[in-house]
Amino acid sequence: MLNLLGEQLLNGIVTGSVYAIVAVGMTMTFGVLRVINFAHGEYFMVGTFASWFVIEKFDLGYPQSVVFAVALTALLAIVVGYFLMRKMVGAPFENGVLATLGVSLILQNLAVALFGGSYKFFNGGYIEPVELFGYGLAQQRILIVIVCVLVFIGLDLMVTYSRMGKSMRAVSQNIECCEIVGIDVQSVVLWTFVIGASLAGLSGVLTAPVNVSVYGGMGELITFKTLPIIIMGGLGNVRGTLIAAMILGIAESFVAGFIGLQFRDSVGFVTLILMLMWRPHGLFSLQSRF
Amino acid sequence: MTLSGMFKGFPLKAAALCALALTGGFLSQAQAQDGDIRLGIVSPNTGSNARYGSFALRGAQLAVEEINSAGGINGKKIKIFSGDSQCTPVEGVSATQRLIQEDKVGFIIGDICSSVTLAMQPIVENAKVLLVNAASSNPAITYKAGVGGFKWTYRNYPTDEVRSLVVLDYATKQKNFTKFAVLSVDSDYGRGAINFTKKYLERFKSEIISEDYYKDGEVDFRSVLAKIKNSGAQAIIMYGLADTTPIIARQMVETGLAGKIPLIGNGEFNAPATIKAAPTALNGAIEAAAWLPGWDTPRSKEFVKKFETAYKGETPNNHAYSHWETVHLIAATMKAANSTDGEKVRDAMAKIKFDSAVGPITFDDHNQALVPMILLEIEGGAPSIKGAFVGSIDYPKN
Amino acid sequence: MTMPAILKIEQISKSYGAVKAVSDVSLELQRGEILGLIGPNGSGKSTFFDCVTGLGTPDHGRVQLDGTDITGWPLNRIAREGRMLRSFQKTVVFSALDVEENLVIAGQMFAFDSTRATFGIGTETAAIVEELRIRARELIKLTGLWDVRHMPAGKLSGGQQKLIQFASMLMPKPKVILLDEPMAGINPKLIEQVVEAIRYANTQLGISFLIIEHNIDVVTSLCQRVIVLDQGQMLAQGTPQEIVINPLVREAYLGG
Amino acid sequence: MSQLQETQQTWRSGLRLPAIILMAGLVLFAPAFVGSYSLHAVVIAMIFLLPALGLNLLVGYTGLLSLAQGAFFGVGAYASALLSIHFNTPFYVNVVSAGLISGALALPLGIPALRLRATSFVMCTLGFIVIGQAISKNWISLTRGDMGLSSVPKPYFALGPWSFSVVSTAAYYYLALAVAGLAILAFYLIVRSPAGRNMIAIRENETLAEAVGIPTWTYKLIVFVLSAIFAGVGGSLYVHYLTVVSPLTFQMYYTTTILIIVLGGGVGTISGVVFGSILFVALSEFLRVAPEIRMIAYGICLLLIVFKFPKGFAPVIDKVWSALGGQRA
Repeated sequence: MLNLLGEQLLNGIVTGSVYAIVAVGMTMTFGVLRVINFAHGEYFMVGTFASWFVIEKFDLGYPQSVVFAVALTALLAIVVGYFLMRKMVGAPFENGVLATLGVSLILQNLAVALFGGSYKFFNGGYIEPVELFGYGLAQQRILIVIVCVLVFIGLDLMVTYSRMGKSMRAVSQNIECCEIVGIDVQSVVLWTFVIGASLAGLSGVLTAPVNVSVYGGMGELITFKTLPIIIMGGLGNVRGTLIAAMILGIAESFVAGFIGLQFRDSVGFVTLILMLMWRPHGLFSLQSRF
Repeated sequence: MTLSGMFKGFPLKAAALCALALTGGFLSQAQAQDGDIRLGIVSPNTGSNARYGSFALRGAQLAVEEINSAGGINGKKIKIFSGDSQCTPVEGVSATQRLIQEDKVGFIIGDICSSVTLAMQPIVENAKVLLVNAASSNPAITYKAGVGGFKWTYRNYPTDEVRSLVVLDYATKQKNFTKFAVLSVDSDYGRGAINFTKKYLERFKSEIISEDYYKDGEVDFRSVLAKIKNSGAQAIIMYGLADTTPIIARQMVETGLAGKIPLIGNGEFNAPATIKAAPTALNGAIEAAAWLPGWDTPRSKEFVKKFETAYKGETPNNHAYSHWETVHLIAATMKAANSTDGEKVRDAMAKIKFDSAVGPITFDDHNQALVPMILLEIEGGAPSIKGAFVGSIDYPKN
Repeated sequence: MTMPAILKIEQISKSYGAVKAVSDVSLELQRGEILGLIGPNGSGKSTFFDCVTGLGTPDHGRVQLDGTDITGWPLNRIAREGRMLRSFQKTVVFSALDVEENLVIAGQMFAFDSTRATFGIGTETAAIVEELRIRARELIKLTGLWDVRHMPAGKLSGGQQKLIQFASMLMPKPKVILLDEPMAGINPKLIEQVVEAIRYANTQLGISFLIIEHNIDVVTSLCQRVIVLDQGQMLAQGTPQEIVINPLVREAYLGG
Repeated sequence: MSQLQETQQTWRSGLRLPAIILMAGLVLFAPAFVGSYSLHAVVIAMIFLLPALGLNLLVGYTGLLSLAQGAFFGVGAYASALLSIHFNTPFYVNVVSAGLISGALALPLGIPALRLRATSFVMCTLGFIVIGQAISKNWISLTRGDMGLSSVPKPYFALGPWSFSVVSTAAYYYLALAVAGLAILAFYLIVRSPAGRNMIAIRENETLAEAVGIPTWTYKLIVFVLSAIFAGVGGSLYVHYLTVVSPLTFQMYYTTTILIIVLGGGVGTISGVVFGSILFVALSEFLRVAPEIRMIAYGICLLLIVFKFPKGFAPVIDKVWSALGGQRA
């Protein structure tokens, strides 16, 4: 029993790491733009597809495909960010919902139209199992956890020390003031969005080897998982997101392991509704934003 | 905006749009009224089961080409109309209605996904269109057919009841398994097969320890596999989706189940790509399938060769086979009836005796074909055939 | 013998976190009075207004309107049941609707006895709406908006919007009106028009006013009495003439 | 008014009566000369019109963006299917119950949700879809899970000894037409009532609406429930037409389609929504656009609405229409 508990905890941490890398991008975008990006999961999908494509068609190695995938996602994010997201500064909240929903539909179905709707088989990555605390685990999963830790350390350093990071923090606190003190809000929004989307792409290609299947609709699932996390973490709160992602990952793992696999997907949204009813500002105080 | 302005211009605009739609309506009706035999195929062409649909369509297409190039049926050529069900009942019903109403098909080969076929049955019954199932295996389909009610539904495919029985029989008698964990897909097919397994558990003195159903699109099975590992189960009964099998197999390797607890059931365990994904997990897997490329009869081998020639060397799967064979079955029935009239073909099918690649096919009074189920075990990275079984079905008394 | 005050506010306090925006402010608005409320920026005037009108809830204190305790009532209930209306510092109108519709809406909740009744469609409903429309036209004439009555309110100038807002508040025949800087940002020509309108409402319709205003000339000409707030506390009160020469007030304004 | 405009006006009003008669004729006798598949497309459009009207009440009149419309559509579909399967109730019982059940569910969901502000409210309504999906998938004994409910009876009417079923597409067309007509009438009466004006006030400025005595929260709750009733009735119509319902009814697809109809057609109008349902549902269904292409087109539409045509496409068509008609004549 204890054995199983430990294993589920480990599974939960791995799942939580993936959620965390995806969710942090969405929460950062919300922080600076006050827009819930319904297309966020699509960048996860694009990353996975890009990596799958170059591995299948050009026989590239997995590490090269990671670089390509993240670069392509970033490029796409620059285009979307420049033409759409940037223009949503100060726009009514509904516009953000509709526009990102539109982007999501376009990207998702473009992938289906280009590559067909069926599942693709992802070859690549480090799928050999290793023993860790007596539990079997693919090397790739360990990589995911390590990358997750690095991403969060990196973000924390950036937000605290870099000029860009400071601007991001400023914009997330008060847009009007930033314009007065000469921060280019639009460019901060653009780059925050690009960073966030690229992280989603990165986590897509990181999880592809263990998730195996690649298909157009995979992004929507990810977006839906991310929403409860960013609410729980407190919208715009980076550290809160990490903790919330871990909580959800572990909770899902326990539900799948002890109650039934079929109930796993409900965990997130039951949490979401409870959170909204009980603590709409998330589990953590607003002061710790960024 | 004033409230009274709301209806302004409404009649004109709406009239214009209606006129537009209606013009289109006339156009669509003006489609050719040629003498072709119109055959509809409802299958998942998009969505997570699109691979099945692609095999099915290509199998049927191959058969149609063979028949047409041999002169057709009484001089008439067969023309295929395809409808995408996305493996969902709602889309499937829409597609079926479209095939019947717009494409005016007289015959339909039903969906691979049982849930869709079940939903299609009342529609073809109303429209008096012959539905021949080539790949959906839920027994309820033919419970309700023939003397069970739906006169226009036939099935040329073994049912899950036979499948569950065959798998359980082999696993308990040959492998001495008594404790099973269930990990099936959440659908009429997955849940249906498990219900029949439960029906026979007592006969084979075995038990199900845990029961989990996964959703279409699920990718993380580690938690449930960890649970199964700790549960003392000797095998995992899986009636699953072909696309998910490699994911599960890989995660079985990760969690240390591979080589210890085999998969038994159905889910294209024998597909080369699946075995390649995780050979250690699939060795020892037991599967009951309607057909597999290695089936050693001349007609079967001929089909594989033709399919590979036609489609760049790709090996067909059982859906390709069953659709190919079903088109031939329909053609043969038309010849036997010496007619392409739906009602005559329907009645002739009840009496047909057709030589298929897996043996002679006849239909029982529930319009269910008596076709064998092939049992295989993966040994050393390749499927090895253990036999073919024709199970008889105990129809529930209405 | 004096009549009891129409609006009696007792020791209202409100803080945001550690900041005390309003502390222990009490005042009484007499029937038929126009009372001015002045103070430097950030002195808590608007917060005080919000607490009194139900847009915010005071931390403690009591508000009595015409003998009824309305503390903690939401804004809409104070307006509907208490007939005490307020304006906003930043002028707001229903921008997409024309002037007449703006006024009709403002009168609706007072003309129908319940929310359910507003879903009515019969001749009775139509008659009530028609009455509202007639009254709206009267007020439009009164405020000099007749020529623009079918223009979308959002398209009009700031001053005209102020007038719309003011006319809207007269629709339900209120007992008390609280105005938050009615003269801010409107041109001097219109100021006279607004002052006239307020005076008319006060004398002819018997409405009592509590007015926040920076324009000291307006305060002097309109108000019988003035209260000065500074840093959330009441600093002084008296006639306008007394307030203008009060050294404490001068210091607060200059020092603030 | 200039001479030109004057003639145009008379030209228009001269054509209005014939146009109404023409349209009424087309609508009434459509099954006689429209291909059965086009008829199918129009039926689907009329079904989608119902939840769209409900959403219009929310987003167009009250200014609340909700994604839950698809959820209530699904609830209505399931409610109606379960009633007719288990109790074999006639259609009019199903359709009314479906509306009422959706409305009854919307009440407890709306009370906490409407206390939230814009962002959280939208998220919460999205949550309703996901919860609907989870329940329909996992409450197997009631909903049969992913297998869905099939063989839902076609609508039948019974009055004493006399009863008949609506089976053919043409018959269903008239049924849908009747329900859609009643819904339009109901919608019209709601928005024309003083309450409709109060809703617009809430959309325009919620604080000001409060200040003139409108209990905004109560109205929002009522509208939320009303919109759910519209959606539930639509769901009922849908399930009896298609005869199947599965958890996929709770997919984003339905919500997105409803959003597109309302926003693309023109929020806050009736004709816009009617037009939107024909344009986005009937035409796309009937042109048989591949699903992914259709969804891409929907996505582009959403972006165009946000960035180019905030009032939807109806005004654009209006312009084209008047360019084609009036001035050139």
